[in-house]
Amino acid sequence: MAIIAKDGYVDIVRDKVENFHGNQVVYVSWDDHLLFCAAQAFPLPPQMPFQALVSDVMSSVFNWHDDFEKVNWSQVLWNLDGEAFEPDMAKSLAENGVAHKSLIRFKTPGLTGINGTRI
Amino acid sequence: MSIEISAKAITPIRLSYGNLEERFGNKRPASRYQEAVYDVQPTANFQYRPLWDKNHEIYDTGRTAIVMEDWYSFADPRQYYYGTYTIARAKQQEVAEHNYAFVDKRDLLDELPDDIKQAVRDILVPLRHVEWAANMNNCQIDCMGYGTTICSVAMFNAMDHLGMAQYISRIGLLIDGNEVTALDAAKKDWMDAPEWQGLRHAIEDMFVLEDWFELMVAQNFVLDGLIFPLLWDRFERKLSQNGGGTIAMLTEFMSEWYSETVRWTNALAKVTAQESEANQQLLSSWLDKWTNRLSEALEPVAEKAFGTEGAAELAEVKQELLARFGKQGLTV
Amino acid sequence: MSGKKNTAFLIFQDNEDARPIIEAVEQDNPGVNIQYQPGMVRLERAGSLIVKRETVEELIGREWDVQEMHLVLISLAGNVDEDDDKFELSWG
Amino acid sequence: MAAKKLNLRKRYELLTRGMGWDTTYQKMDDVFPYDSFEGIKITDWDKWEDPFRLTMDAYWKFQAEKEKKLYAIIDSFAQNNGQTNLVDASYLSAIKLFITGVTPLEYGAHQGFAFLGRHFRGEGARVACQMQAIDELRHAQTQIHTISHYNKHFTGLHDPFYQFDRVWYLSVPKSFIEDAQSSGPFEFITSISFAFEYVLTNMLFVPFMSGAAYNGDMATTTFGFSAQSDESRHMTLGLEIIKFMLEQHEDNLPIIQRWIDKHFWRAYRLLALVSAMQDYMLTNSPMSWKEAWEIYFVENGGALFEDLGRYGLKMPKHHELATAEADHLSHQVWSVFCALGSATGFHTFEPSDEKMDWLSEKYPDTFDKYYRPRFEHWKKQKKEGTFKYMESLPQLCQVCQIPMVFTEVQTDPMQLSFRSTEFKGDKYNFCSDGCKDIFEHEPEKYTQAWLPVHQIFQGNCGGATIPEVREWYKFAPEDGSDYFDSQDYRRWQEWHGKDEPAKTGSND
Repeated sequence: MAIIAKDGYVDIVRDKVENFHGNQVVYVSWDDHLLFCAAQAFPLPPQMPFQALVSDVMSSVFNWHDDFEKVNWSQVLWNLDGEAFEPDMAKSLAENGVAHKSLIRFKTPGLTGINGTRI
Repeated sequence: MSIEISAKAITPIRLSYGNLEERFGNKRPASRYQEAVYDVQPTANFQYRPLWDKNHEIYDTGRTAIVMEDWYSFADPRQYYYGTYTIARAKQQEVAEHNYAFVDKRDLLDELPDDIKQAVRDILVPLRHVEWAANMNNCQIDCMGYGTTICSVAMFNAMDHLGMAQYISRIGLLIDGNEVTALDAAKKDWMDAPEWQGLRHAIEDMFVLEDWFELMVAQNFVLDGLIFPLLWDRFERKLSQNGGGTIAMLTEFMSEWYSETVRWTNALAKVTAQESEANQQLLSSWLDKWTNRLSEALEPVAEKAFGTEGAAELAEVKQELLARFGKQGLTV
Repeated sequence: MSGKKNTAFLIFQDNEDARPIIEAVEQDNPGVNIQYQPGMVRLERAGSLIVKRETVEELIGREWDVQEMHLVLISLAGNVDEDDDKFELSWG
Repeated sequence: MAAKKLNLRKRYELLTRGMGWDTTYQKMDDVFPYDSFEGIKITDWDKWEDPFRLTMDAYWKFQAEKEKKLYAIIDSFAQNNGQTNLVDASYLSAIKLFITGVTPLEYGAHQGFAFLGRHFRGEGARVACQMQAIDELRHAQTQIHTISHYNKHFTGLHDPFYQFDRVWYLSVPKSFIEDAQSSGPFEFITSISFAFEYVLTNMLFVPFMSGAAYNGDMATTTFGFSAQSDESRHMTLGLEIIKFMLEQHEDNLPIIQRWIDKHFWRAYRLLALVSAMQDYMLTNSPMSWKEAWEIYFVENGGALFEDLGRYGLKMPKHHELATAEADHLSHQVWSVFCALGSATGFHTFEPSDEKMDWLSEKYPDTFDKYYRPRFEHWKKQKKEGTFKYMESLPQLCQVCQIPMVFTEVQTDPMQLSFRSTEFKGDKYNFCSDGCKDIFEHEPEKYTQAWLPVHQIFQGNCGGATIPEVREWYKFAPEDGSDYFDSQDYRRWQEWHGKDEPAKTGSND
């Protein structure tokens, strides 16, 4: 249903990907680690290899939590926009299907936060 | 020892809010007026376009053709914020209340000569509709305008006009022993009597003006600038001279209000015209347009009020108005 | 709908001006529950609450305009019915 | 001739109605161009019942009296350095959030009600809205004046209006009020007068202001309760307008129900900030957020909607979730501020031991289990000197703009709540079904959202790092971060003749 406005309405998309200077927004959230109160947001080039996301971007932020250095990356369970997925580390974000404003969640079996509290 | 430390420690870390330090320096505390009005209105990063006006932001400098580098160039010479405003009006209303009660208690209006009573019914009571319109127009200026120094003045002005519309209504009730006959007759005149139609037509045209600053000129500069001197001053004096002095007790609020209002309309005209040649020309053209339109519309009212003297009285009032705005830098 | 009546309430500032109003409410509303909290006084009663001009006037020994109540009123719940003689709150 | 006496009702009617007229030189639809596009059908504006009957003379009289009292207290508060009588200077964080986040809402409400005061076709409704418009101006100005003295002695209060237009967490209140202001007049009044004022505003102005009294802040208590004395008129207006619209035409019901659903959720999300003020920023809280929610929403709101049931109106959608969240809300919000404490304009701090015990008592099902460990972790890190603030930015909800910190409280309180949708090829993310519903009904509106995190990424906020953005926000170096490392804390200690403060002085 069209929006109800007096004389038509505007078509403004404030966060079009073109507005991010070659980047796209990617959100990353670590399950069972609520010390990170929310998913973290990053402006990243879509050509960035997934491996760089993990080693450069995520490590610089999620190392805030002591569990981070214990992560066994081969066991990590990934979820992209609500679906389980297997990222190809060598391929780019775009090639992995990570779109503008996509949400990547990762779960680290065996690591469940401070004293197992999921924090 | 600890007392000494405390006394020393309780020096302020700053004297004013940051925006006021930027505007007025940090040497002394800002006034309550300055705190209350400067930079309060949002100016940036609006979230959503109005569903009722997709072409503008919620607050938008583009709703008038007047251009100001700083919309806070204007300051109210009365320095009204809500507190000072209501306290000032409360004092005036206390006097008014006393006068209305006095007139009511002694049935003073009953004792007026019939022709005076009729003149009040014919000329003053219909003005409640003019005041009501002034209330609407100032609300429009407030909600469409830009900058809190201007918008808050419009808000206070709107409420003043509502108050005056209510005072006039009370005169209408008092004159007929709390019966609504005078109010009903005045409404009928306002809607149908030929002498009011030019004014009503002009006011209805003001209701649909798109530029809020033009409405400011038409309503607060021109219409008030004609009506108040002509009817709340000159006509009221005429009534007094003919045995209607009691009426002056009931209209004191209006004459006091107007002499106060002139101060801020002058200041606003001056600062806006000074800003640029373009503003000066625009203001002058609006002043010209609305002075002609509204003085023409008031001709039959002036004639009804003053008889053959009407045209001359109106012409004088018009000249005073133009001279006043001429002094503020408008071309007249 | 159950027979239980919903709670109407009035909250006043805890000051001198509110005292006679609170007292009047106490007199005119059997079963009213009065709670003192920091800075405020909450009056609640099932179904309705009324403030009567006459009672307040008796308590303060002068004329009292019902609208003066607004000077000290903080909050309320219920449908409002206000006239020259009373201010009443009720749930239908 | 003895004049007949007019009662309040009749007198008010004569002094309010009949002054307007049906225009003939211009079409009524051109004079009142905004009150029909929303689809609300009004068949007879004269049926409008004036909820309160103040003529201007009475208004001036009563309001001036309130103002005189209020300013006398503000003056004496300043002269006597009343700020030194607070329970603790950490309490000021609440006032910092108040003036930057709430005071600008009052001004927005002022503009909105002035718009209604001009553009509703009914005379009685216009006058009621105008009175509220000028009241809202009052509230903004009295708040500025009261807090002015605090600004002279504490950090983080110096540029509230500039910051309101820019700061990441202030886009929550900004987007809330601008959502209402950009709506048509009937939706605006449903949002502000009913959903916000009637249903929810008690939560802010009653227990929070009582809390201010409890913490020795007489100035705030005074302006709060003084403002609230207008608020009871406003609440009554809110209820009357809803009843009026529902009585006018049956077709109005679904529109109003949808607006109530929307604006209840919108206002409730805004109040998430208030929950943190109530439970964490008040040094001593006389009542928890959850208790306030039970009394003022569950009980009082329940009574209200039961009463409105005769018109077919139902409790707002998702109210069960809001009630379930009452056990979690303040903790989740305060956690994100503590984690991002270097990006706030007020001080954050972990709750003291006494406060944690109070929270355990008030939130027996949730605090110890879910929230205490994170505060204790940060406290321990601070003690050991290993604590760092987060430097990355959180994901924001497209509608409420709060960092997406809310969890699936009804199923798994440790699982963040994620919702998303697509519109014209772009993804949009939400914290809740409530916010998602709002987007999906009017996507064209919410695609415009000025989301602070995205704006930083777009390069519109002074730079890419937190220090650069702080500078653009006009946050001074001494604003924000941990209270116990702050200038406010040091001055507070000096005022009270205490020794050089400990580095991290929170008890443990």
